[in-house]
Amino acid sequence: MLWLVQFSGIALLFAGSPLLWGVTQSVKAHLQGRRGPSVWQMYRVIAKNLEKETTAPEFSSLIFRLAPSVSMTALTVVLIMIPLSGQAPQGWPDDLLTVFFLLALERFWVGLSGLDSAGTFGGLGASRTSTIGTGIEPALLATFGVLWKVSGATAIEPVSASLKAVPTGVFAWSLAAISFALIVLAELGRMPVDNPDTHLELTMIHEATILENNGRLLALSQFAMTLKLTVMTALGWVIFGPHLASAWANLGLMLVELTGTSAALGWIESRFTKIRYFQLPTYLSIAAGIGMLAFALSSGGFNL
Amino acid sequence: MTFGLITAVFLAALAGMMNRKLSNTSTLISSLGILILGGLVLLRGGSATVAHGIFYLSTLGGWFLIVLGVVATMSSWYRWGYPDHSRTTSIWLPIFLLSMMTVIVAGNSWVFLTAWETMTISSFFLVTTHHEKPGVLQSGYIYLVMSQLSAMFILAGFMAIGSQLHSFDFAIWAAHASTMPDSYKNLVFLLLGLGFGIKSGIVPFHIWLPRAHPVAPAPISALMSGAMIKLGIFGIMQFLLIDLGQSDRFWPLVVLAVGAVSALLGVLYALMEHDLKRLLAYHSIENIGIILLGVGVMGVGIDWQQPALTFLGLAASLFHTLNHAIFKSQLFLAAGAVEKHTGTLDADHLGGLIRTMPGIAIGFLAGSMAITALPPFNGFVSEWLTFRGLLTVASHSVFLMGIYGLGLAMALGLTGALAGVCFIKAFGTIFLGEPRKAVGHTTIPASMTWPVLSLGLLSLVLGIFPQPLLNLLGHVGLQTQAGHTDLGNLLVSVKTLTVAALLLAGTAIFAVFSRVWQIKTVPRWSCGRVPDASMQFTSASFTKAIRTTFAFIYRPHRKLERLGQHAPDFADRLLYQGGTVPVWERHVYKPMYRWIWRVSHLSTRMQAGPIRLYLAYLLGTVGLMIAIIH
Amino acid sequence: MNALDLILFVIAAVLLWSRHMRLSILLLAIEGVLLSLMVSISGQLELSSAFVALATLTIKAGLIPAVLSKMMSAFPIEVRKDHPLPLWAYAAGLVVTLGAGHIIQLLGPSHLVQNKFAFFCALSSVYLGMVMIVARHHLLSQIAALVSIENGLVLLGVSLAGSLPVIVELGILVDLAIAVSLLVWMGRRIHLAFQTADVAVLQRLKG
Amino acid sequence: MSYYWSLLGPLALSVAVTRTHNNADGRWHKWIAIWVTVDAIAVMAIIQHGLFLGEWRAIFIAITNFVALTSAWDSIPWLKEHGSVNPTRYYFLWALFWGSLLAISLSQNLALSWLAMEFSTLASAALIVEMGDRHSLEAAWKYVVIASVGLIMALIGIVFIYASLRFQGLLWTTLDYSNLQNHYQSIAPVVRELATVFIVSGFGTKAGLVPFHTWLPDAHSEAPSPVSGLLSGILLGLSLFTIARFVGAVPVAAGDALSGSHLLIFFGTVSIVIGSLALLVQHDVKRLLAYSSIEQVGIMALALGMGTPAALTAGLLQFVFHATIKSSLFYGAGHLSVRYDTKRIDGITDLASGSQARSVFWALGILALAGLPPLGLAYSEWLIISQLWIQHSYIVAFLTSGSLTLTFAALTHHLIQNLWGPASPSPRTHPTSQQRAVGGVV
Repeated sequence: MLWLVQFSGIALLFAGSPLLWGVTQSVKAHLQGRRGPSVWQMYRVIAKNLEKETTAPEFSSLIFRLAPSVSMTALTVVLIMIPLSGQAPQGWPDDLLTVFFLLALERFWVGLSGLDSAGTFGGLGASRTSTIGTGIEPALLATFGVLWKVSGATAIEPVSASLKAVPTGVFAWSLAAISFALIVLAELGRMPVDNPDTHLELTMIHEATILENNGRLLALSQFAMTLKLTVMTALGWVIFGPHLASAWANLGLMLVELTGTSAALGWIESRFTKIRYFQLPTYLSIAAGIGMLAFALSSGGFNL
Repeated sequence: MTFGLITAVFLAALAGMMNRKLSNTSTLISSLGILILGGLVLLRGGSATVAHGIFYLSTLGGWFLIVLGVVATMSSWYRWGYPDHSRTTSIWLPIFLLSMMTVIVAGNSWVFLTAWETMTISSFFLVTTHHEKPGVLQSGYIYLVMSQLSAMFILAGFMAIGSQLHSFDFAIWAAHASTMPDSYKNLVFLLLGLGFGIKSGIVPFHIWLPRAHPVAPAPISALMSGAMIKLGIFGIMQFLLIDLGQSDRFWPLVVLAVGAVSALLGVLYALMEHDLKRLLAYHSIENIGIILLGVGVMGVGIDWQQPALTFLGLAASLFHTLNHAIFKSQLFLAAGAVEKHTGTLDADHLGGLIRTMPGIAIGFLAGSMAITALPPFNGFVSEWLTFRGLLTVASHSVFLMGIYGLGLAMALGLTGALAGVCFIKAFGTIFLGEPRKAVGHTTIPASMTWPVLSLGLLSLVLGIFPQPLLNLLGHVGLQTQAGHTDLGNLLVSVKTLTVAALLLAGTAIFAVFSRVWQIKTVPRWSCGRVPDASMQFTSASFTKAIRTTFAFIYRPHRKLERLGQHAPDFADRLLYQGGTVPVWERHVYKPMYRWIWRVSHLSTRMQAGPIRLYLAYLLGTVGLMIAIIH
Repeated sequence: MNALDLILFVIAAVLLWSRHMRLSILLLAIEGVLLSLMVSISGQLELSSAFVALATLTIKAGLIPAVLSKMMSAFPIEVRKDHPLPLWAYAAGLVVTLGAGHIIQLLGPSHLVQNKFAFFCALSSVYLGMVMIVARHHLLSQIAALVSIENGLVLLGVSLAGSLPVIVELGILVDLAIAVSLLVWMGRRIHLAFQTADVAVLQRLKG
Repeated sequence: MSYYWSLLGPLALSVAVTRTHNNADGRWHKWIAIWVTVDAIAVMAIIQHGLFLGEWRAIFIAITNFVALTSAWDSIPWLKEHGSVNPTRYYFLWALFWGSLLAISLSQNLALSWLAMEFSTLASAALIVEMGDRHSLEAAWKYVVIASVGLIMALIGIVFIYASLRFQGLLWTTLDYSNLQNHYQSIAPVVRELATVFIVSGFGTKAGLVPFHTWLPDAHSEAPSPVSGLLSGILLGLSLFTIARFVGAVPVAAGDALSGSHLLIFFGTVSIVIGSLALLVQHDVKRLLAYSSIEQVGIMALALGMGTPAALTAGLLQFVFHATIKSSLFYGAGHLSVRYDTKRIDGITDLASGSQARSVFWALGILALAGLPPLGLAYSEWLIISQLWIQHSYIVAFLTSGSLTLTFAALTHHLIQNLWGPASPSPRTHPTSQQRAVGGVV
């Protein structure tokens, strides 16, 4: 039973991730007083790119050509690992730290492909992406620490119920969730860390790494971008979200949550401005600090 | 049997020392001998004294013999093609190998120290193989002095144990050292910890490492970084954790802190390097830090009397030791190939080598991914274990101690991320893109490429199937004789095989889907200008953001000079100089060095010349002594 | 007996003070004569002690002053005189004389010292010789100081033990003779090489 | 008693040398070396029994003869390099020096030890003067004066001891070590303490313990190299062991601050520290070796001061290793300084590119001195440090270990300079010793 839920969840989320992207974009457009593209726009863009001829810049090697596949794969594996119904089937590789390392794998290859394109922008994007990554990873660990403290295991599990048993659990829960949300924004390259719609060379971060991609490579990169949005939000909801009794209900709830998050993201995107690149360490260390505080609170006591 | 094998290794190495032509073959043979010996000891388990206590074989030693054997075998193989037929290497390399083996199998402190010092001096001569190059002698000298410092601390620590137990036999130490009083254990911990720590290159005693490793020929660097510095870890684990048993709880925390600091600072300094071998040397410091984090977890486990945690720390550190030996020697060998291929190791001059030396490039990529702990390579498994250990420590303790544990895990996370940046930089600027300067391209023989690739394959295999090897670790003799039970489920949650299969399959599917073989090459985009190599990001520009973020550590300085007739407004030429301040060297070692010289000068003031003064010393001293008598 | 000790002590003090080499050599010769007298009357008159006394007379009153004065006559007039004794040397002389008293006090309970006055004179002569060797600049003064210390030592031996074993006494004598000859030979070469007889110039080797 | 036959060799040699004619070709030098070798072997045959039993005297004689024979062989090339030295006088004094060293080794009597030591001073000082330049004159003067004053100190102590014991009626055997040991209780404790102070500082002057060492760097560096080898390798150790024999025979009450062992440990530690510190800034290669001798003697003094059987064995080992290593290094330094025409360390460079045997010899010697296993000295030093730990002398142990590290650093610093240092632009910028001598006279 759990297997079926898990597989259908994976299929749904994989297929629907461009749609979630579309939701964000159209909410954003609405809030900004534009009509904006349709929610299916991302599918069209990807389909269009799939038909185009694929080229690669001179001096680039196999690394450049493989990178979109690797990042796509890494994100798909992460998606597979998340117990979407809040409970993993027996023997499922639902390991938290592996997720952590898979995200690093994705970032590593994106960085390499940026440098492999032998242009200025690729290197710029690679540098910025990986630098932000150095802030994300420790901050992410703080949140993972809370999870670990509560469940005592390495598996991805919902924490809300267990945290309630701790006196300061509510605070711990909310702080950890906030920290995680801040990190997700950074990881996804959304406002206020990066503007996904920009094409201005001086400010772009993620866009710069895929500047030289086109055709099928671009299609994969774009799909990976939407998949990452889905994966990270799903991870957050599994860990911190509410948990229902039935697996199918949980999956349904997840779909609702994801849609809601996408809409909220659109709202955030239109309310906040991008902060300066060199301010990012501050942003990320605030996230990490909140996470550590959450960890301290999750033990429920202050005795040394 | 084991004694015969040890003798055979000795004879093979000595034969290599005698004859220059034989050297390659016999080094390879003795390396294989070490590997076999390690396997035998490890499979048999337990500990035994050989040859009337001259040698003492323990399972832990067996593991380190394997570490040494793997690196030595690959380096010896690599040497077949490596164009360095100097006499120095052929004489000292066998001695170096032999001494490292003897350190591991030594049965008492005299044998150990002899081997340890022989290891130092032989590696010193190997490091200074190219003494005619500028800076090599200075590096070698710093290495030599730091090593001697380490040896003296170890000597003192050994004497401390020996004087307490009235024996210098390791077998007796293993049996009785845990009964020493706690105050004495503290002293031993301090002395031996410093001694072994200096040799393994912990911060702040690391300064010799980025100097000595890069100047040595590549096979030597691989051996030093892959095997030699691990012997410090061997010492810490054998004497401080296993032999001493439970000690003051303070010490594991110190080990953890030292590990975290070394890991972080090591990688931070590595980021600022654009010389490939120096970069790799700094990464050795980083990885020693990671190993020490595992060791610290083990120490905490011993003190908490938690066999499961003890074993987790043990497995993490030992497995990372082996892994680091594999991928670091692989990277150093690849760096040697790059040097032979292009004649330089400066990342600012290189680029696009993946097209001229694809084999080495793939090997380097595998090594980079392994050292960055990316699945499905072996570094991933051992860092996973370390993380697990740290988070277990963190989640089993309250408030401050918990925060400490989490902080360590976060430091490790930051280290991993920074290592990622560093290897994107290293691989990206050296092997990818367009060459930044025109450099020559000498062809690399296959015997240099294959060891690198085999090590890469080994990384991959160990990353996918770590369980059999980890099971062998169950034999390591710990005083808390549990842990065996926990072995089975140690890795149960990280399904390495599943993840690896998914990753490989997924990548293959998407690669086929994107039809990578059909992709056409076109000029790159540079806002309409004619692109050239100087537009690419360099090593320095890639890490600029990190340099500014961690400015409080780097203390970067820059100088911009405008040259020309109308310099302030319309400069003909700009002169830019920038760099970071070597903090330890400037604020610790330089003053210390100067201070010692000053004291030395001062001490010779005593010998001022006039004979009447000398007589006054003599008579004054005697008079003083008589005045004391009553 | 005590009078002899006192005279020897006074001679040691005058030797310390004396700037004139000729006077110093004369004082040494007198010391030699007195010492041989002392040796011959201290113990039972045996063949051996008579022999020692004779040897002392030959070496200390004859050979050494002769060699020293020969050396001195090789020097030009202006280098036959030492610097005046520095002020601190007087103080040091006083202190060491008191120091000898300290030792007598120390040794009091051991009943080693039978004749305190003789012991005091002997030890003080040794000490004054030591002050002299530190305070004096001239090559000859240093040699003279060495001889004077040695003389004081013989006095010490006599005052404490009556006499040392003959073989030891003779050994010391022969040794002193050779040492003085060697030093004189070296002193002449030093004068030749450095054009001075001041030991303060021997300062090239340092550090 | 048969040990005294070993004195025959030097005596015969000294007589024989006076019979030689000082002809220009030094063919007879070789015969002297052969004579010393034959004598050493013959003496070895006489004393072998004692050697097997580990008797100190036998060991001292054996090692003295061994270093003497190497010194004799080294004198041949050395005399060839230094034509200005009168061979007859040189060999005469050399034989006396050898004889006095043997006499110190043999002596069973405190007073005789004293006499032999005094004669060794005179013979070796005369040998230093043989070098004939201003430096050697200065060194010899300081050596004789300081050593004589020191030995007079020792004599004061001996007089005290004798005066306390003369009532035993042992006549001149009163001062035999065995008699001292048997009767020491009849010496008042305060006299024992006083005598110990005098004798330790007196013989300590000859042994080169800081602060009585001041003559040592000068004398050892200015002496003819074959003699430096004997001075440094043998004489220092023998003086120290004479102290040890006395201290062993006449112990001071355990609680006293100035007991022999305390003094030895104290001065030993100071010597180690000062000796190792001074190594770093040395410019003269033979001075470097001399300071290293001070340091090594300090370590020996520690061993003898502790006085446990293990420590004494370690001290003896240290003496034997130091004698062989240091003497050969002094010989080597002599030839190197002639070859490079300078005694400055920074002038003796780039050895590695020259003769391999020479560079290997030099490197091995310096590394052995620096305490690198498996080259001898390391083990005796470790043994001594282990004894320090067992005796809980932690401060001394730490000071010693630290100084050993410093010694290692300093010696290897100079070694690297020697082996691979930049070849000095003009090797003849430093005046040779002969030029200096001429300059001095002019």
